[in-house]
Order: sequence, then structure tokens, then C-alpha cells
Amino acid sequence: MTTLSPAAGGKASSAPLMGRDAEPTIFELSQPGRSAYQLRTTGVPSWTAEELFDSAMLADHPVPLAEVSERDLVAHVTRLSHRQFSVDLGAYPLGSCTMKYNPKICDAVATMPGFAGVHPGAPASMTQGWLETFVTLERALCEVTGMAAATLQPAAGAAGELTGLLLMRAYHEANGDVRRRIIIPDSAHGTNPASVTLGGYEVTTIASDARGCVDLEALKAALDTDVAGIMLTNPNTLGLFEEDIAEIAAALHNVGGLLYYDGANLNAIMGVVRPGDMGFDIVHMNLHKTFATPHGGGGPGAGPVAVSPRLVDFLPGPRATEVAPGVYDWVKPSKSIGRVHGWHGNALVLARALAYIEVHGGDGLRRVSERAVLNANWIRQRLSAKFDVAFDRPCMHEVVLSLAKLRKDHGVKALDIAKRIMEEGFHAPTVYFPLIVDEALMIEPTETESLQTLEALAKAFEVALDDALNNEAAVFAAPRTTPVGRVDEARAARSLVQTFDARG
Amino acid sequence: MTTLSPAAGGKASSAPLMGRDAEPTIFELSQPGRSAYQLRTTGVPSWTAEELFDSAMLADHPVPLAEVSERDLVAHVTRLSHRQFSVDLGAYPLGSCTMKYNPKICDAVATMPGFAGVHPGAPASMTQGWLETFVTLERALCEVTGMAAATLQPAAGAAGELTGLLLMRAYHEANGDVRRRIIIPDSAHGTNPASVTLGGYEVTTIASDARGCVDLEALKAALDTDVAGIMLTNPNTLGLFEEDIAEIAAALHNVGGLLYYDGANLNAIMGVVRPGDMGFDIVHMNLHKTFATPHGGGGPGAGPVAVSPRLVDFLPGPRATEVAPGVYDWVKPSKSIGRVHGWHGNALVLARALAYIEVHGGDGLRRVSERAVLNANWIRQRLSAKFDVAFDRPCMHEVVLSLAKLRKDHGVKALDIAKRIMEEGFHAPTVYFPLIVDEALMIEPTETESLQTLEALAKAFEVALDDALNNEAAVFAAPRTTPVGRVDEARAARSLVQTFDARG
Amino acid sequence: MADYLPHTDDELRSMLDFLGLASTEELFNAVPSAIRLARGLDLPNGLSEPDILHRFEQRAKRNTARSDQMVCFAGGGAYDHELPPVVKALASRSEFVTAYTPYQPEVAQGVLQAIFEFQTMIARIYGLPVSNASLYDGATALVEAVNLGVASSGSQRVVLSAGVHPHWRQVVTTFAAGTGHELEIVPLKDGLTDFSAIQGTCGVIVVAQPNYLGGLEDLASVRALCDATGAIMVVAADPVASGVLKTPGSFGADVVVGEGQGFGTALSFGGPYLGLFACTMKEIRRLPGRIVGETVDVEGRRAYVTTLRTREQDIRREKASSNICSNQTLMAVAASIQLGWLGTEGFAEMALACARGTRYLSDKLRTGTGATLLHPELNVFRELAVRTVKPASQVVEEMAARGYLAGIAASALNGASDPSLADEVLGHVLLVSVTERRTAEEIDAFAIALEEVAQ
Amino acid sequence: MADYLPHTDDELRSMLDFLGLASTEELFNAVPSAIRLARGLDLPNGLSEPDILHRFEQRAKRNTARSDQMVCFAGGGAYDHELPPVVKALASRSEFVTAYTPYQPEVAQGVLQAIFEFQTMIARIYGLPVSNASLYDGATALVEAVNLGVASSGSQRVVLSAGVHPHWRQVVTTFAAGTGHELEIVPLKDGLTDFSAIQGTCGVIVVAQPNYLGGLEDLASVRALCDATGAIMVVAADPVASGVLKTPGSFGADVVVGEGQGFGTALSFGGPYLGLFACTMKEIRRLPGRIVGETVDVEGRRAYVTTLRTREQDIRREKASSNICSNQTLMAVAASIQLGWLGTEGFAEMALACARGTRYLSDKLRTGTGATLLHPELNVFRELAVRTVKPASQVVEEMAARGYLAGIAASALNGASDPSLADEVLGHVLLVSVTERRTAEEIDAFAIALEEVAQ
Ligand SMILES: Cc1ncc(COP(=O)(O)O)c(C=O)c1O
Ligand SMILES: Cc1ncc(COP(=O)(O)O)c(C=O)c1O
Repeated sequence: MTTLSPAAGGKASSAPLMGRDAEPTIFELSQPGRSAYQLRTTGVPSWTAEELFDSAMLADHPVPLAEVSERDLVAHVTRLSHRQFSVDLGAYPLGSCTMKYNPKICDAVATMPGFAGVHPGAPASMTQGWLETFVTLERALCEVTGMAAATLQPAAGAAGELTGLLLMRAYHEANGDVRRRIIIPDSAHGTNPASVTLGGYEVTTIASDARGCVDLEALKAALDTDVAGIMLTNPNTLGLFEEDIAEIAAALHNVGGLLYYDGANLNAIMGVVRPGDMGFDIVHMNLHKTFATPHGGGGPGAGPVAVSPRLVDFLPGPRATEVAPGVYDWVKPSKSIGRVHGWHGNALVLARALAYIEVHGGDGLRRVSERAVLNANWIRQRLSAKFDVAFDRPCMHEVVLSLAKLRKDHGVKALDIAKRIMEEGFHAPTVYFPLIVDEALMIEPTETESLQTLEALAKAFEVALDDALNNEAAVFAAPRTTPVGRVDEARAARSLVQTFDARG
Repeated sequence: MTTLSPAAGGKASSAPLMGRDAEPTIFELSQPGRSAYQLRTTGVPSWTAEELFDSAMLADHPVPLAEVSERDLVAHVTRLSHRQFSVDLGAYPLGSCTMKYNPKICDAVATMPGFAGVHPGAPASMTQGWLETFVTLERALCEVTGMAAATLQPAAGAAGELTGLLLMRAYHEANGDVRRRIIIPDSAHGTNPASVTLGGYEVTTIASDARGCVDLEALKAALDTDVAGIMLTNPNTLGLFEEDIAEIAAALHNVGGLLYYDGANLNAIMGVVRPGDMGFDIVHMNLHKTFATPHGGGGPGAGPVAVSPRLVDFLPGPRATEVAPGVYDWVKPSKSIGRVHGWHGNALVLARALAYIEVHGGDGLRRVSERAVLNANWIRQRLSAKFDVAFDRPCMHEVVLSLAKLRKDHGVKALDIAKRIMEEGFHAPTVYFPLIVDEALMIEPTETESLQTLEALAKAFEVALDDALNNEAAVFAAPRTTPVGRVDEARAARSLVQTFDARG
Repeated sequence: MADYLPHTDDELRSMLDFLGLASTEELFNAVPSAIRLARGLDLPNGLSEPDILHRFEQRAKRNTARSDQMVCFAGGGAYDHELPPVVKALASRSEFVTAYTPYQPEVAQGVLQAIFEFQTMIARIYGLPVSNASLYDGATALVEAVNLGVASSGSQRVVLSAGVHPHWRQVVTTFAAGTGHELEIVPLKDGLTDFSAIQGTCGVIVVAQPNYLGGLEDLASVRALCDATGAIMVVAADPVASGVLKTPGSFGADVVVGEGQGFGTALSFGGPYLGLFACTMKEIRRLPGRIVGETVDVEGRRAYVTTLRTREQDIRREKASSNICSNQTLMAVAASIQLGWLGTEGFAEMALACARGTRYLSDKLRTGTGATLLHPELNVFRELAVRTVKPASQVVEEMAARGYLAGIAASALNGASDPSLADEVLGHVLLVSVTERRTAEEIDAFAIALEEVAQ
Repeated sequence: MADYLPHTDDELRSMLDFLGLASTEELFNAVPSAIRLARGLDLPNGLSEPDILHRFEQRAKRNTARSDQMVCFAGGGAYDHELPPVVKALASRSEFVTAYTPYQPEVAQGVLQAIFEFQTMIARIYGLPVSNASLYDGATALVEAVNLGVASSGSQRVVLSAGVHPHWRQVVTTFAAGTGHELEIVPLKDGLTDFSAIQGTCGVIVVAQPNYLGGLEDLASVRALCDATGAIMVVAADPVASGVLKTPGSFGADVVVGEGQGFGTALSFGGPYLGLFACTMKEIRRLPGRIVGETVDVEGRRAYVTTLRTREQDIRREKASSNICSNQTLMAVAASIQLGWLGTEGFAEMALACARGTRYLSDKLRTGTGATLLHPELNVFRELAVRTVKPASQVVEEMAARGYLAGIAASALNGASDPSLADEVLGHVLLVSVTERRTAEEIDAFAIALEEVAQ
């Protein structure tokens, strides 16, 4: 490799400002009698609580929250923010999570008073802009996935999965067909089996083959008319494309089963290949991954579910529908499974996604996927000299390393390497997922990271490895530069302190 | 002192996130061919530059800026922000600067599209909301200062000073009165003498007396009809109220001189005493200090100038004026000195100030001053056991310590103590101002800091002192926990690198 | 002009070279050509940010029901509460917004501590010792509560008050198709749940507090019924009500769920919102979703971390307590900030102000004929069921022309029929809500307009 | 309900006790009672934040000339340039917003580095080696430039082109009353400065590029004139123009000043804006205001600090190069972000787009009769002087009704008469500006409307 200029990331990603002490909780900052709130002057009579309610209902003491000034609230929360790594501070190559940079235009759209300030119970006549947004987004998502229609209600990927399974169930039931099993490869994300249970099915796990893909023979052996369907992500969680997908689809359809596509990895294939064209019947998308909603420290997301024509009538409802050119209304599909969200889904996340799609356009979305795959392959190739790549061949948008050998030979775990990488100023990759890879480190650089950042990231991996081989103590002690050092997770579970009040 | 619960500030104010390396400049992050910008699709013909301009005018090469992606821009700037202390992160007791907490409602007002999006050249008929804001603010400022009218044009305190001096000049000239001197106490802020020069006057400096106040006799001795006026701040830069102000005013007025009030310290006296009632003729206010515009890393501010009735006609213009109830227009004062700003002043700062005033109300403003003075006196009393207070008596909103003895006995300078305090997670106090105090440390806690924070701050001073007495090396090495250690200022001036291109 | 992809042409070439590829197309060699998309995506060309902003501004114009342009009297689970600039500013800090789930606690103390504070606040508000780090929304939180209740009680018999918000009931029904729970809906009588017919062993009993017509239920007798039937007591509780009323936990609720939108989240057309979930210590290992615990780091410094992870889907897979992975953390962070801003006193004041405003409006409607109270004798909280002479949905449309979002027609939530309202009134019930943001002046004018329009 | 003061009643008492005071009133014992305010301030009572926000929203409604609701063709020194969400988000980070002047460099590297980058960018844009950290606005930057020029040349004779923005000329005139500079205003001829009458030694010659009617001056001959007269050459230059035109520095300007609002600052009703100031190395010790330099810390790490501080008022006092203290740092930070966002290519593209739009509009106005070009033959940049049959100020009012901020009537800037325009045309000159944000569609419709209205 030629030498590259400095990266927009790495050690400098966030310099220490001052000190390394813990920030007190807001409850410790609290002083009786202090406050920050200000409410509107209403001119409504100041009835007492006793005048308004039966006394049996009345609280006998106020709920104790914190009592702080606005100034102290601001300082407290701002300081907390300085104890938090984020995409905006640097690269976040967390596999399976697609921590791409999210354009700020999406924030701008999601905070427009004409979107954010709209009550969800307002009639369609007064929310045409929102309905248009939904319909336009639904169409775009269907084009990207090759499906016929979609529900936008599910609030995240897992909610989409469960929705999809209920759609399967409704479909089979409408055919008078009772089926009990769902097939899931052992590389699947944990939400898949968990959703299956909630969908009232049993999980049949099939092992991956030596290529890291679905073992076609094992699959065929598992198939019968008790199988309601299969859940797959493609590329799978190893970042590998399931090349036999057409055969898999045929096999499933042969026994009357449906194919569910876990779209968490859609970022790899936009404009290249579509789940619908692979033979999938149901697809959820993680808008918070592929379509650039920032992850918010754990959410919110949105997990729309798109389906093939035969499932359209079963979709949750009501659905925003264009009932005449430029006129929108809520329409409930004829055999709808019902609502899966209290209102219309995570609407502002949906608006963000549409902004993202519209600013990119069709070509742009394909470019996103190309670059995501390019970056992942570059880092794979760059690291393969010193690291073992699990299932070493060209990958899609992410790549999985196995540190099994390192663990065996040096007692250094994937987690240790992850912690050491953080000292270099990057977020760690995903560890121990997928479960089928020993000591897995899963890297998803995403398309928004530059070559310079990839190189710096690769160097960070090398530095960590170097320490693991020559300076084990440094690896076990890592991270030493973060606001807290390695955290005692066992103690947290053992002597549970789940609220401030639960403190000993 | 009883033990207080933890403060919303101090060491924890901003924990280190990762590493301590420098952030590269944007020019080093630049890669030819990369970009972030997006412009509107206009449909205007794509004429070349050659088709639009005479070739002699055309740039022969584009101005090289940086070439970065939006993602890298965001990471770069966000990381820079993590290398910056601010009020929102913790206490900032910088004397003379009034680094109070600034309510976020002011930001909300200043970003309303109905204010921020208005072109300054739009006629009064289309900007009545702005003119109302100006007129309402002017009236409030006049009430707080006890003056008759004000100009809102000056962009900061220093601009206000110069405007005030030009008003003096115009006033005297209109009286056929040629005067050449302005009196300034030696404790004055540097902008005062600098403004005097630009106002075409000569500075006559008078020494402070043993109380730290204007030496009345020395002042009287300096007065004659060549004196155009005096510039004072009251409380003065030592945080002390000039008790002889009535006598001073009388003496000045006796020789036909005017009194100029440097309102940088207005935060101490709102609702308690008014410059107009003290006998001042001209007052500037630092809205960015007293009226809660955050300082922006050095600006913007706003320095409106209010005057007594005899100076109203000379004010800069045009001025927003209520010409009929609820109807506003621009009116130029009859003998206006002219414009002192390209448009109407720092309008958004003015809007912030009005929001601040309206949310506080008259009582609230007085409370602001009471608490500012209370906090300063508390910290004075708290520190006086271990530190020498310059002119040790009750102060107003700030207090000045002198470390002359420490310097003499231990070679530890005020600057060393300031740097050591920063290791405790607070901003340092002001050092070496006012110039008349040896090894000055000037502390202005402001009213928004809590007792808990004051106590933590006092402890930080004590820790620093303790180190100075017992562990000098730690003081000289401070600060060690900040993004960079002590900075070589001499080298910066000696081998000047004022742009990236000036690098060796 | 740029997209968000940093690769220069030179870099593209060098990267492909490094991989030994001739073109980006070859990156996808693993994708069988038979299934590849042979054409470009049939989507409009990308446009620039200002173009798209302009387009969204045009769309926004067609959303007339904006809380900054219409006076909002709509509630029904989504409220126009105060959302101060300071909370918006803090909750939108990019460190919170652009972080992932706190899998690496050493670099996620900010989010973790904010969640820990959130959990503490929600636990206190609901009067229970345990809260999780959020669920999707109130409706799906109720689904999780029912699942927990069934798992805990071992009985799939789930009794649901018809006073539970119709949408929430619908969501519970949808998911019961998978879990196989047997749902029974219990009707209301005079605006309150009539549990009198319930007998025998139950798995779960669900009641809403207040119910969706605003009525305050008698939680003590629900507790008694649960004791009698062996049911887990689940309350779908408005958390704002705890500012003035006894907490559901103090009545012995086992699980309390609710919608936290009112704490720092804009109306947002229904999402992202904030599912609240609190329970007893007994149920903690059945808790759905993430929970943050306090611990220490290697140097003994206080630190936070997600804990009891073995309940979660990524570890327990098909045996997990729930399938939830992404939740609504950012809203939880916003809620912790908003509740910090409200504080003990503000939280109580806000609830009281809602109650006062509601009383003020209900007093005005006592004398009307066009718009009257459906249940004049009821103790209500922040919601009022108003009976209109004209169909309620028509009233909403006509009130819009006068600048009001007047409420929600019960029929819009319920569909053609509903166990909570008699068929003949359903179309004439308007759900009206008064928050602390409504002034007497606004309420006065609204009452007059409503009386006129509803006639 | 809260204000922003943290003191509880208990704390107040304990603090006063600690000071030995009985009341807060006693804190002010040093203030003679004769001058104390015996009453409360005569200001309305404080209201809550939501009340005040509501009030400002009402006020905002009376500002109809909003760039998001009227199509903006006004310029005259303030431009409706692109202000992308990313720049707003970054520039509003509270670390930048709530910091003071970087007096303690160890905790101010963020602001310092941003200024260093800003200085580099402005120096490049103006084609000079030195830029400061900002001045108040373009007009006051020009005052500083004149002061520097006089100090450098030793002559107080200041020749100012009438093509300099009228407000800026007025500001220079105001401050000359203090400095005693002798100002001479040189008229325009056919839209360009006619310096032909200038002879003898001069201290400073000031020209605007473009001048305020949009016309592009011949900077090479201004340089020659400065050489001939011994004058310091000051150019008040639109920094946007450097995207397509040669920089003023490349013509040998000694000092270049300008208004930086177009780089990341909203129209803001005229402020806070951003005064730009660049000069030759020769003048660096006369530079007004702050300048940031690169250096190292004790460990040799790169660091930034304000430097050459001995020029400044806090050190040099009455002999300082300027009295400026607070400047417009936050706007400079925003500009550095905006210029980073534009980049080399975007900066050029934006300038070109402005020029194209201006040409597109001017072509349309060539055929009209109601609105015509004042100087049809002129090379212009982003500004057009349009001659209207109706008084220009009336045209502005009537165009507003059609949804346009049509421009600025020259008379509104100039007052009754002006050296730059003949008396008989002054009232009929409309200054129109086209930025990169104006679409062909907007310009087409605008030209038609203007032609109709101006008739
Ligand atoms: C492969 C895969 N499937 C499903 C999910 C679940 O998505 P969500 O977190 O939105 O529920 C994830 C999220 O991490 C995932 O990576
Ligand atoms: C006492 C005093 N006077 C005047 C000024 C100058 O104000 P500005 O910085 O707004 O020009 C200051 C600012 O620090 C000050 O403290």
C-alpha cells in the first residue's frame, strides 16, 4: 500500500477534554426546591387537585424526580454526550449494523413543523403531505425490493419479522393450511428465531455448509408441508451472498412454503439484485440501517414489510393509498392481519428514509451498495494478510474474521482485540456474531468511509494484533483512554442495580 | 462549610473519550476530487465562465479550498467541538466576561425562519415584527439603564464605546465646543483607551486610589474644559462599586464633560441602580454578557448605546421607531452621527436579548443581579481564607485575587494557578486583568452557577494552591488532562504560521 | 456535485486494482446473473438537498393539522405537551443521535447513563421497581406486557378492558394470532370497565388508566379481581397522570405499560414514540428488551452497562423474553431530559394543569346542546368524550376551517363498531384533550366554536 | 415555576448567613442610597418560555419578507445563498456557541483550529497571505482597512469609489469623524468608478469589486493609480466572486475586506454577519483584531493559539491597531464549515451559478420596457441595477403581493441623493440579485411579473 494522508478518524476522533471522573446522576445533582420547568401561562382557574379528583385517587406525595436548574441539566446532559462515541465522531465498523453517515438533510426533514408537528389522529384530509410521503416511500421500497406492496407500520426490524410471520400464518390459514415450522439457518440474527416463537411457530435450525451458506441438501431434507417458510438474509450474516438462492426458493415454494427476507443487509444489493427477483415473498427492511436513519443509541428504527402480490391483501392496515391522482386516504386491506403499531409506524423515520432515497435516486442507491461492498472487500483484502477471514472469499458489505487461532495460541479473545481497537479512536467491530464463527469479529465499514479511514482502521486492527502477540497485558488492559476502563459486566448482573433507587 | 452534594461541574465536566492526538486540518483531510456540496437544480443554462465574463477577469485556477466528503466534514468539526470547553460543559468563571448560562429559548427565537430568514434590505412594511422587536428592546434597555433612547447598531462593546465617543464629539461640536481629552481610570478595560484614540481623543489616565476606585482628587485635578468626558464602568473592573459616582458625575458635568458608562458590568446592578441615575450620559451594554447571548467563541455580541435626552438627536440612524400605535418605521435622528453598522446591528443578538428580558421581566432582571453579586461574594468569602483578595471588601458581581505573594515566595504565577484549575474541570478565571493588580485572578461566577458548583470551584482553587505550595512541578506542568498541554505562545509569535499555507 | 460517497475516481480504480477487479460490477460476481437486476432501479433521478428540502416543504404544506398552526385539542394517545427548546437542543446532540445500541460500554457511558436515569424515572412514575430501556410504543408495550403476563401466570386467558385504546386493542389482537392468547374484551358501563362478569382463572387482566374516554378506573378493585382470578395485573397507564394521581404500582399492578410520547417527543404523526414498561422485581427475568445496570470499571469507577442480557434474543434466540432488538432509545433519552427539566414540581404541575384545563372545558360543555359530555359524572384525566349532534368526523372537518384540531372522532379509531361504545353513539363521540399548553382564552373560543359547529 | 437561577430558599439564606448579611438588599450596601432605584424596573412581568415563544411567533408573522415564503431577489450586500442542514447542525454545536474568546488555548483548540482554517480559506479566497479571525461586518471591516491604510501610508487622504455600497460609505464617513480622515468620494461613470480626476498623493484608495450596482471594476488600473499616488489599495470585495474571477490579491491589493455572510450565515435581518479582512505580510502588525497561529504544546503536539497579541487593545491600549475585542467568531466558524462543505469545486460552482442566474435574468430584461437594465453593457456579478418606470420602492411593495422580495430600491440605501447615481434615476433603480438558489422557473416568472409591475 502507498502511504495515505491522515484519515478523518482514528485516535484524534475525540480528544480528552478534562479529567476522567464519573458524571453524577441527575438524582445526585438534585436539590430540593430547584427547578427548570416553565409552563404556559394559561389563565385557567387554579383548582387544587382535591377539587378535581376523588381523594382516593390522589397521589399522597409527588413522584420524586430530579430537582435541577436548566443550567445544570444542560451541563449534565452535554457532559454525558461527551462520554459517548458516535458515527459523527468517527468510524463505527459495527458489523450487521450499517453505521453509515446519515445526511443531515434527513434531520432537517424530520424536524420540519409541517411533519413533526402533525397529530397522528388528524384526518387524512388534513395530512395529505404525510400520506403522500408514505405512498411515495412505499413505492420506492417496493421497487428496491421487487415487491408489490408494503406496510410501513413495523417500528423496527424485529417488528417487521413478526409482522412477516403473521402474514405467513394468515396466508396459510386462508388456504386452510396448518403449518408449524419455520426454517432458519444457524447464522441468523437472534431476532429471527425469537420472532418465530412469537409468531407461533417452531424453529428448525439448519447448519451452514463449509461455504458459510445454507446447506442446500440439509435444507431439502428439512422441508415438508409442515414448513410454513424460511427466514433468510442475503447476503447472510457472514457477508456472503447465498448463491443457491434460486434453488432454495424453488425448494421452499415446492412444499408450499414462503420465503422471508431479513432485509438488515439490504445495503449490499440495492439496484444489483432484488429479494423479489430472488424468489422472496416477504421482505422487511431496516430503514435505520440502509436508509440512513441514525440509530439513536439503540433506536428508533423502522421496519417496513414488503410482500409479493399474493400477500398484499393480508398487510396490516390501514395503509396510505392514492385513491385518485394526488389524493390520498387510509384503506384497510381486505384480509388485513390488523394493526402492528399504535399509529402509522415510526413516521419521522419514514420521512427520513424517503428524503434519503430521493436525494440519492435509483442510480445513487446502487452506488451506495457498490461502495459498501467495495469498502468491505478492500478491508477484507487489506486485513487478510494478518488475520484469518472466516470463509475467505469475496464478501458483500461486511466481512467476518475469526480470532480462534489467536485465542488458542495466545489466550487473546475477540473482545480483547475489540477493546484495544477502541484505544485507536474507532468503535469496535461486532464481536461474537454470527455465532457460527469462533471468536468472530465482524466488520462493516459502510460506504461513507473513505479509503483513508479504511487504511487507518486497518492499522488499528494491526496495532491491536501486534499488542496481542507482543504485549498481551496492553490488550487485556484496554481500553485505557476511554471515559471508563473495562466494565465489570458480571457484577452488573450479579448485584443488580437497575435504578438509582436500587443502589445498595 | 458543611459538605455539599456533588456539583454539576468539575472534573467530570468532560471526560476524555479517546486518545489525545491532534485533529488534522481540513486541508490535510482533503482529497482531490472529493466534495460535499449540493446546489439546487436550477434549469438555468450552463454557460461557461468564458461566456459570461471578459477573459481578463477570469480566475486562471480555482481557489483551492478543502475537498472533503460531508461525512468527513462532520467528523472533523464534531471532533473539533470535543476539543473545546464551553459554558454548556461547565463553570466558566472568567472575570469581566459574564459567562452565564444562556437559556436555549434565545436560540429558538434566533433561529425562527420569521426572524433569521428576513433580508435586511426589505422595507419596513414587510418587517414590522423586526421593528417591533427593536423598539421593544430599546425601551427595555432604556428602562434598565435609566436613559432616554438607544441605538442598537453597534456590534459589540468596543463598537458601542466608539459610537459613544463619536456622540460626545458630535454633541460638543454642536455646542461649538472643541475638547481633546477623555479621562480613563487605570483599571479600565483595554477597549476604552483604544476607542478613545479612534474617537480622535487623547487618553488621560488617572490612577485608582487605595480603595481600588477612582481617586476623586486626582480626577478633579485632571479636569478642565479640554475634557470631553470620562469613561467608567461601575462596578469597576475590580468588581467594586464606585461609591463616589455622584461626585464624579458632578465634577465632570461642572466642566462640561460627559460621562460614558462601559456597561460590560451591568450584570451587577440591574434593578438596583441605573447608570442614568448615577449621572451617566452615555451607556453601552454588552448584550452578550448581561443579556445572555452566548459568546460564540469570541463573538458575535451586540453593544447598543443608550443616551440621555440631550444626546438623542445625535444617535446613529436610522432607528426603528413606533410612528403610530403598532406601526413602525425607520427614522433618522435629526443630527445623527450616521451609521455605525452595515445594516441594523446584530439583529439576531438583539432578538435574543429581548427574549431574555421578556422571559425574566423586571423583577427577574433584578434577581439576576442579586444572585450574581451573591455568588461573587460567597466565593470571595470562601476563598479569602487562603487567597489574598485585592481590595478586600464586599464586591459586586466579580472579585479579583492577587497572587503577588505566591509569585514572590514560590515563583508560581497567576497563569500557573489558572492552568492547574483547568485540570479540575473548570475554565480558568481571567488572568492579569485588571492591570493594576499584580498577578491578578479575576473570578466572575455569574448567577447561574449553583452553590454546589461554587463550592467545587473553590475546592479547585484550593487544590491548585495546595499544589503550588507543596508540589510546584504539578502546577508548572498543568494542564495535563486537556487535549493539548501548555501551549508555546512565544513560538507562535516568533515563527508565525498564520495560515496552513504559511507552514514551513 | 456530491453524494455522500467519498470515493474519488482515482481511489475507485486503485481499490478495484487492489482487489484484482476490473469493474465494480465484478464485486457482485457471487450474485447469479439470472437474478440480477438487468436495468437500473425505476426510481426518479437523485436530486440535490435543496431540491429535496423544497419538495418536502411542498408536502408539508399539505399537512394542515400542524400544532403550530392549528390549536390542538386532539389527544387519544398523542399529546401536544410542552417541548421546550432546551430539551430539543440536548436530545438532538449528535453523540446521542448517531450512536448504536451501547454494546461497548466503555465508549457508550453517555447513552447508558441517560437510560439508567430514564429507567429510574419511569420506575418512580409507575410506582414499580423495574423499568426497561424502552419499547416501540404504548401499543406494542402492551403486547409485551400480555406476553409476560401469560408466561408468568401460565394461562393464556387474557381479559382486556374495552377502555383500552382501540388501536392498542387492535395491536394486541393482531399479535395474539401468533401467540395464541385467548382474548376477551370486557365492555364499559357508564364509561368505566364492567369486570363484573369475569370469573374463573385468568392469565392476564388489562385495564387502562385513564381509559380512552378519559375515565379513571378503580384500580383497587382490579387488583382484587386479579387476586381472585390469579391474573397478572397489567395497567396501560398514562404516565402523565402520576403527576396528580396515585401510581398504578401503588395499587399493586404487576406490569404497567404506557406511551411516553408526552415526555419530550413531538406529535410526529404517531412515531417514533416511546413504549414504557415497568414491572415488579419478580418479573425482571421475563422483562422484554434491554435494561441498563450500574456497575464499576476495572479501576472501580462507577460505570453502566446493559445487563441481564441472557433474556435477549441475540443470546436466548427462540427462548428470549421478546424479539425486540432496536428500541426507541433516543426517545428515552429525550424523556429523561424532559423529566429532568420538569422535575418533581413541574411533573406535578403539568399534570395538574392538564386536569384543570380539562375541567375548565368540561364545565363549559355542561350547558351546551350541540356538544355535550358523554359521561358528565365521570372523573377524567386529560381526555373528554364529547357527544356531538353532528357526526363527530364532520365536526372535526368543520372545526379545522376555524383553526382547530378539535379532537378525534371515536369512529376513526374504532371502525364501524366497538365494544366500548354503543353503536348509536359511536359516530357522535368526539375525543377531546386539553393539555397544559391550552390557555383559558383558547378553551373559551374553542367551546363556543364547538357548540356552534357540532349543532 | 423556574427562572434560570439555581438558588433554593435554603441556600439563599445559608449564603447570606455565610456573608453575615440579613438580606440580599445588603449585598448592595456599597451603592449610595441616593442613587438607588427606589422602585422596581418598569418592565412587564416575566413570562414563561412558551409564552415568550408564542409572542415571538406572533411578531414573526409580521415579518412577511421571509426567504422561505417570498422568493428572494434582494441582495445589496446580503444574499440568499445555500445554507445546508449540515452546516447549521455543526455550527450550532454548543461547544462553539457557548465558549468565550479562546484565552486559554489548552481548552479552546476547537475554536482556535476552526479559526485557523477560516483564516487560511479567506486568505486564499482573497489572494493574500494574511487574514484575521473576523471583524463585525463588511462595512466596519472597511473602516478598519481605511485606518490601516492611513497608518501605513501616513496620509489621511482617503479616496473612496462611489461604487462602494452606500451603507459602507456612510459607516466610513461616520467613523472618519473620529479619526479625522479626509474622505473624497469619486463618482461612477457608466456604472464604473471614474478615478480619472484623482491626482497627487493619496493615503488610501478604496474600490468595490463588484461595485454595488454589480459592475466589475478594472482592478489593474486601480493598482496602477495606487502606485502613482502612493496609496494603499483597499478592495471591498465580494468573496463569492473569487469563485470565478481573479482574486483581488492577484491584482496587487494591499488590503481586501468584505462581507462573509454568504458563507454559512442566514440573512438574519443584517446581523450578526461576518467582516472579512485580509492583507499583505507587510501590514500584519497593523492587522486589526485577533489572529490565530499554529504552534506546539509542551509535548510537541501541534496546537493553536491567538498570536501577535501585542497589537490588541487589551495589551497595547490606546496604541492598539484597533479597539475590537469581541468579533464574529461563531460566524467565522460557520464560514469555515460552509467553505469546507463547498470545497474547491463547490465554491467555483456556486459563483458560476450566481453568474449564470444573473445573466439569465438580465437577458430577459433586455427586451422589456417597464424594467430595463440600467447599464446593459456592463460585466456584472450577482447584482443587477434595473431601471423601473414606476418608482423602485413602489415596485418592491407591489412585487411583495406577488410573492417576491424583488430587490432593494437604490433610494432606500442612499437617501435622497447619492454620488453614485444621477438624481433623476435614483428613485427608479432597483437592485436585483440572483443567487445559485434561484431556478430558471422562478426567474422566468419573476421577469414577467417585474415587467408588468414596473410599468
Ligand atoms: C441481520 C439482522 N436481522 C434483524 C435485525 C433486527 O433489526 P432491529 O434491530 O431493527 O429490530 C438486525 C439488527 O441488528 C440484524 O442485524
Ligand atoms: C469592562 C469591559 N469593557 C468593554 C469590553 C469590550 O466589549 P466587547 O468585547 O463586546 O467589544 C469588555 C469585554 O471584555 C469588558 O470586559
